[in-house]
Amino acid sequence: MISLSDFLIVAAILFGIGIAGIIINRKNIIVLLMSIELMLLAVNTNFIAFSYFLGNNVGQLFVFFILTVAAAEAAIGLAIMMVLFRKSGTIEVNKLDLLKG
Amino acid sequence: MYVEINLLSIAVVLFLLPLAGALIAGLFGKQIGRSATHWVAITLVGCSFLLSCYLFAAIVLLGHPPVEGVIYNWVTTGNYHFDVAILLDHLSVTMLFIVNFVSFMVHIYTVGYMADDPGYQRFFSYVSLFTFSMLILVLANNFLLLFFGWEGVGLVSYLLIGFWFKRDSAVDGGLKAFIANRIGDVGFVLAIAAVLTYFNSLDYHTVFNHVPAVLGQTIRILPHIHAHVITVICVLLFIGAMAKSAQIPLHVWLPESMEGPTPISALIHAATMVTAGIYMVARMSPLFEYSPAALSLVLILGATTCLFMGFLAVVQQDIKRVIAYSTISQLGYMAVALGASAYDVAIFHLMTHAFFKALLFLAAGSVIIALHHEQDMRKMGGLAPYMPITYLTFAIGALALAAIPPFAGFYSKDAIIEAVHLSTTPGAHYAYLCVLAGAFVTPLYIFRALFLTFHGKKRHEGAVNESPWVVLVPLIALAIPSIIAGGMLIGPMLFSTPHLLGDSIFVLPQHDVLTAWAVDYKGAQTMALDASHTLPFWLAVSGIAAAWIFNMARPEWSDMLKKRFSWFYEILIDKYGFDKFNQVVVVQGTRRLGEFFYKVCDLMMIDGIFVNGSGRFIRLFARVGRHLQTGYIYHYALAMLLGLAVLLGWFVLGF
Amino acid sequence: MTILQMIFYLFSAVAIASALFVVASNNPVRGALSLVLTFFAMAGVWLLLHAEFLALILVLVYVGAVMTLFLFVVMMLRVNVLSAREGFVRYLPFAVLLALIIIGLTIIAVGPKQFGLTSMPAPAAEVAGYNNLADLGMVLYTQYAYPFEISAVLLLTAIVAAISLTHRLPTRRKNQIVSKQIAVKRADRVKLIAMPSVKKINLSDKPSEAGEPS
Amino acid sequence: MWFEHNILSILIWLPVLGAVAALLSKGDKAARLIASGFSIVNLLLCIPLYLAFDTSSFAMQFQENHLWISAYKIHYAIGVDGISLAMIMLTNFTGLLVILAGCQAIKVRVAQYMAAFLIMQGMMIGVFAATDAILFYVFWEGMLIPMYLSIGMWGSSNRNYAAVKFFLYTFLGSILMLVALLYLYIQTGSFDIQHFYSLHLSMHVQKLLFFAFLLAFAVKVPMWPVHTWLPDAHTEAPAGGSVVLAALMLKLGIYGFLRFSMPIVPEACEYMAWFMIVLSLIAIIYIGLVAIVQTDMKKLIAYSSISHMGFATLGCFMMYEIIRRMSSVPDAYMSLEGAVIQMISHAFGSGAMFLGVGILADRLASHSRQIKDYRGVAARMPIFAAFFMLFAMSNVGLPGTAGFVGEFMVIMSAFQAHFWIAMVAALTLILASAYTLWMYKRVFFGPIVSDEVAAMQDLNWLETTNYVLLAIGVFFLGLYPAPVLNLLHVTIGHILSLSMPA
Repeated sequence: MISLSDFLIVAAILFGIGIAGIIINRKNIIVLLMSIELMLLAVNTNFIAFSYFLGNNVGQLFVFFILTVAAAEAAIGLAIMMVLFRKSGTIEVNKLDLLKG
Repeated sequence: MYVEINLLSIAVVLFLLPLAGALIAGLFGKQIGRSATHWVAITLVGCSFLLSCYLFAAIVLLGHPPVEGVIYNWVTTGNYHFDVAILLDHLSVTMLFIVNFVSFMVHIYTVGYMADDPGYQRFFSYVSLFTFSMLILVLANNFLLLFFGWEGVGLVSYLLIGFWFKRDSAVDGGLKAFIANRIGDVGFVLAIAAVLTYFNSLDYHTVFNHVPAVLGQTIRILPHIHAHVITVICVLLFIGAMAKSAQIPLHVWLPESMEGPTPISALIHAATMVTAGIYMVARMSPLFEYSPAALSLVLILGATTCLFMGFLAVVQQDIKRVIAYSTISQLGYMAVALGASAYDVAIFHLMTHAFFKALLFLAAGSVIIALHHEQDMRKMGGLAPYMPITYLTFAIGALALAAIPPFAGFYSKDAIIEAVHLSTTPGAHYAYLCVLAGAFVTPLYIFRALFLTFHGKKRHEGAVNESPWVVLVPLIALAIPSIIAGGMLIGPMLFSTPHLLGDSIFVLPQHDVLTAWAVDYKGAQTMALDASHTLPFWLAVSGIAAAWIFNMARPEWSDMLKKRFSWFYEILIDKYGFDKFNQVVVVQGTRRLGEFFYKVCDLMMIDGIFVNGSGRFIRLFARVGRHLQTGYIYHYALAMLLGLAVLLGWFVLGF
Repeated sequence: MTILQMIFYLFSAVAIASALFVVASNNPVRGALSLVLTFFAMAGVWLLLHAEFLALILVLVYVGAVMTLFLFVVMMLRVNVLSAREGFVRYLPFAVLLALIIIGLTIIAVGPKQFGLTSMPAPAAEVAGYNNLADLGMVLYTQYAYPFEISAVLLLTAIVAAISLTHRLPTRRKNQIVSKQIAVKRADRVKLIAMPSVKKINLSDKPSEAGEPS
Repeated sequence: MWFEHNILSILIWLPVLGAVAALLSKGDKAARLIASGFSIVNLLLCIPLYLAFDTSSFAMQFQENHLWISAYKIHYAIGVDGISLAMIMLTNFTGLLVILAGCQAIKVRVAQYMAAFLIMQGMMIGVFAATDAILFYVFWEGMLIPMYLSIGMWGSSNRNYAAVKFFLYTFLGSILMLVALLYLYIQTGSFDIQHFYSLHLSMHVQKLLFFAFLLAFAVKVPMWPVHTWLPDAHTEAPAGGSVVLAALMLKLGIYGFLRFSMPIVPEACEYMAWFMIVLSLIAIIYIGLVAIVQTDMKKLIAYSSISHMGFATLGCFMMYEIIRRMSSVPDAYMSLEGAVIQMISHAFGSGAMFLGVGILADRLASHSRQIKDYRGVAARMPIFAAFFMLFAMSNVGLPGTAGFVGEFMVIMSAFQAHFWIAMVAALTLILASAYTLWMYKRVFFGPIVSDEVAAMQDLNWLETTNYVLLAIGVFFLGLYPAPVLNLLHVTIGHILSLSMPA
């Protein structure tokens, strides 16, 4: 049988890859967003795994909502990126430093 | 019962009348016009005067027992009740009579003196308000109401000295008067607090009845210094009296107060307000009697004031200042009488002094208006033929002040000298010397003023006319008691039983100088006739003679003296340096201290270091810390992830 | 190794490999496509967890809609492919280190010791006629009706926000508005100006302007 | 019955409603009328409140209690006792004055100004009425916002500095109070202030709580050395803002001492009494000296306010010493009642003086507050000079005016506590007259200094109305303070019994 920890470890690895993606990527904000999607995927996997093993479908429900929010986030994030691109002509992460103190 | 209520309500009406006058003159003066204003004010004060005559007759002459009554409850707190309540006894109705009489005269006189002043209505309002406050002071049956009146007269005095508020000197004089009085008030308030603390009441009779119970108690002033409660109370009370009655060293305001209009100088700064301190001490005689230390203080300060302020009067050139210093000196006499436990004598002198000093001021005022507000005696002279009535009345006042028999001042001043002579209070010998010397100095300065003003060459250019009747009537009305009051009242006030002042005054048997003196007293006439055998009389006469020699016969001698004793003359001109001391040490010192606290403590320390300093520190911190904010998303993400890693590590490995 | 395990490892390996490629690829289009692959693989894993509905949702909504959107955007934007690799090598060690730390710590936290089969046995098989969709629906539309509605509103908001953010100002088309043309008044079109018929030239007044034509 | 259960809420929220109405109104004139109308109605509503108040009971009256936030048992609970009632009436009175004065002086953003002050009024009434700690805290902080705005928007040149200083100072102080309230909540399981009273805390905890409260209240009073916000705030605030600050906001500190510190942590209060007495005396003397050298009229009056508030704190904390030395509780009444009366009377005198400075500044193009820019005003504005003299005298503490009563009672009590306390406190008689009258002299007396002063107009009817109202207050409180004291006796007795160390 596949144990719960197997699923969780896969999710952790995915999450770690997402983290690495965020740190490595200095150029393309889209990759950043995609890394975030990866992390969300990892989290969702955790939820589902626990839901299955604990026999409680609320975890799945949560994934449902997370997916909703993630979709909304992706839509708005991409929209913001579009605007950003129009205004500044770039989506390179290391050129976006308006919040510099 | 019926009569008592009646007397009380009369008293209430009596002090409300001047208040009504003040309100009408003050609030509606502009609307009703000048003459209506003075008619209203004079009528109301006149009615008040008539009522005080009635009360005087009822209580002093007909022997009605003293009346006390509560008008309303001012404050009740805890166990304490502070009432607005009045007391009609011999002392208060006598004072009522004096106050209202002088006030009435001054009201009339004002019509002439202030005739062309733009602040006419305001002046009447103030004077009536003053009368009201003074009546409250006199009528009070407790310390609190006494303080009300006390402060009320202080306020009006301040307002009236600064009446011509466009003149800086007048306003400064007023401010000085107020602040000097407030210094005294500190003492007075503390005394009231002490009374409340140890007697649990502020009513006179409750307090006086409980004096024996408090006798043994002490207050710890400093860790190892204890003082008797009664002494502390009396000394504090006398500090209040010192300011009001211009005793050294709080006398400095009274000469300055001469910046006010002359009627005010007569009413407030000669006849009534300045004697409030004397009245208060006399009123508190049941307390003072039990504190020899306080009596001694009163005696010594009074004697010092009496002599040394007299010296100052000799070198003044302003006619009003001469009389002002004379007033301080005479107040010193009264204080001496108080210190000698001769309270009746003090009140007696207070009364005669009120008449003749008001007379002198008003006569001087008459001269001043005749000369168009010229007050410098060097510019007067030879006025006697032009202003016969003024001259005559001034001379009467001067003779009374110089204690020449049979004028009023003779009796009262002689009584003081006699009382001090007999007194056993510590310091009485010093005081006796001082009052004797004062007996010489007093005629010297007042006759100097008389000669310089009315005799000799006329040094004023321009026509001089006698003053109008509204000015002269009060002069005459005051001249009469200045002549006769002394001889008439010395018997009833000092020696008869029952006293004119009845039971208001309390004297311990061992202090009772009057009884000792009564053995020798053989009636007013005999006293006047026997004057030629007494030292004070010859001192007075020689004082007059000296004044004549130095100012009329041989004026060059006075210049010679000035040169010979220039160091002493300088001290006198400097007024013993009190003003300089106050200016340099008190005023400047206070301001320096204030500047120091403000600039250094407030602005530099608290605001600079703590308040703005903390702001600056945060700004500095932020200036360094802002570099952490690079604006790059991955830096923020990195920080979050590091935090996540640490938290995770803590969670997993930590325990 | 049971078949299920094999399927699990297969899908997991695919997911992790493609996820690595997402992060490592220098071309965002390829990255997006490999992310799609990751999603597919993870959908498979989810199926193993009996989350049929969510697995399908993941494929349908995520792959079908969200990732398509990503691709659209990636293709619309001009991205410098070459420079995308800049700094990759420089930050790689640090990224790997941090990722490994977090992965390692998480594995310690959720490893077999805590959530192995012994401590967390697999649940019994579902009863016959179990319907994941119906099961979810029962909860979603009763107990979680409110959050459901709210998430609907949230999506709407996201749509509105996205549109309003990216919406450009209306282009300046010259439309004909007939009603305005009809309702026009004379004063709107013609302006009468009073002009003096003769203009006097005052030579002495302003000598400097005297020469100008009037 | 309806009246009894809603009157306080009406008093609190009617001004807020008025603020909304003023904001919505069209035109400045309408805003002025609406604001004046609401504040007049609010003031009139105090009359039935006063009449229906039972002075023989120390319990909270006109109580309302609704659950507000159930999770933390926070209630919307309000009620009044004698002190709160007196302060609420004072708030309404001052509110009306400020609105009327604002009608005259404020020319820009009138509606917003009126709204700010109406909201402030409502919040203050709320503070005085709240019997739930959190509700109290909400009103307490809520009041800062309109005040901050009024300084920041209608203030003079250095207003931003002053507004920020004011806000940070007072806010910083209150934070610890919130902590203390939360601690008390944890201890009692309720935010009802009455429940806090029955706690018996250890001395260590009491001291900590005392300091937490002290910081909040001392800043408000303000006590030395946390007083430096007040001169700046006063100077920069518009006249109305200064009046509210002086007349009401400072009193919140004293109110807090009476409502929180003393009944909740009595032992700590007794332990710290000398510390507080010394601070109060420093305020009286040090600040009095500082006031003398001020060149700015408003700063001078501000410093004088601090000095006068020193009397109130002195009155509060002297009671322990009095009880110890006189060994009888009724003696302490005078001290506490003196403090409360001082709070109330100070509102009239200093409020009127701040209004006066506003009146003067309005008449000068530069809006100067410097003393040296005025001289000889009395010649041009005799009515104003007369009124101002009255209020100056109240500030000096002349018998017969409001300022005397509290000062007198506190000095009387001070002697019972200790000779030297009374001695030092009584020095204020000199200092107060020195700074007040010296300023009066330099502003009003002497020859006219400039053409601008020569062109000054005397009070108009609105200003006269304001001043007549204040003068009535000053005389009433000075000559017949008994009605106000009657409100206080039982309440003070209750506070006294709560504040007695076990």
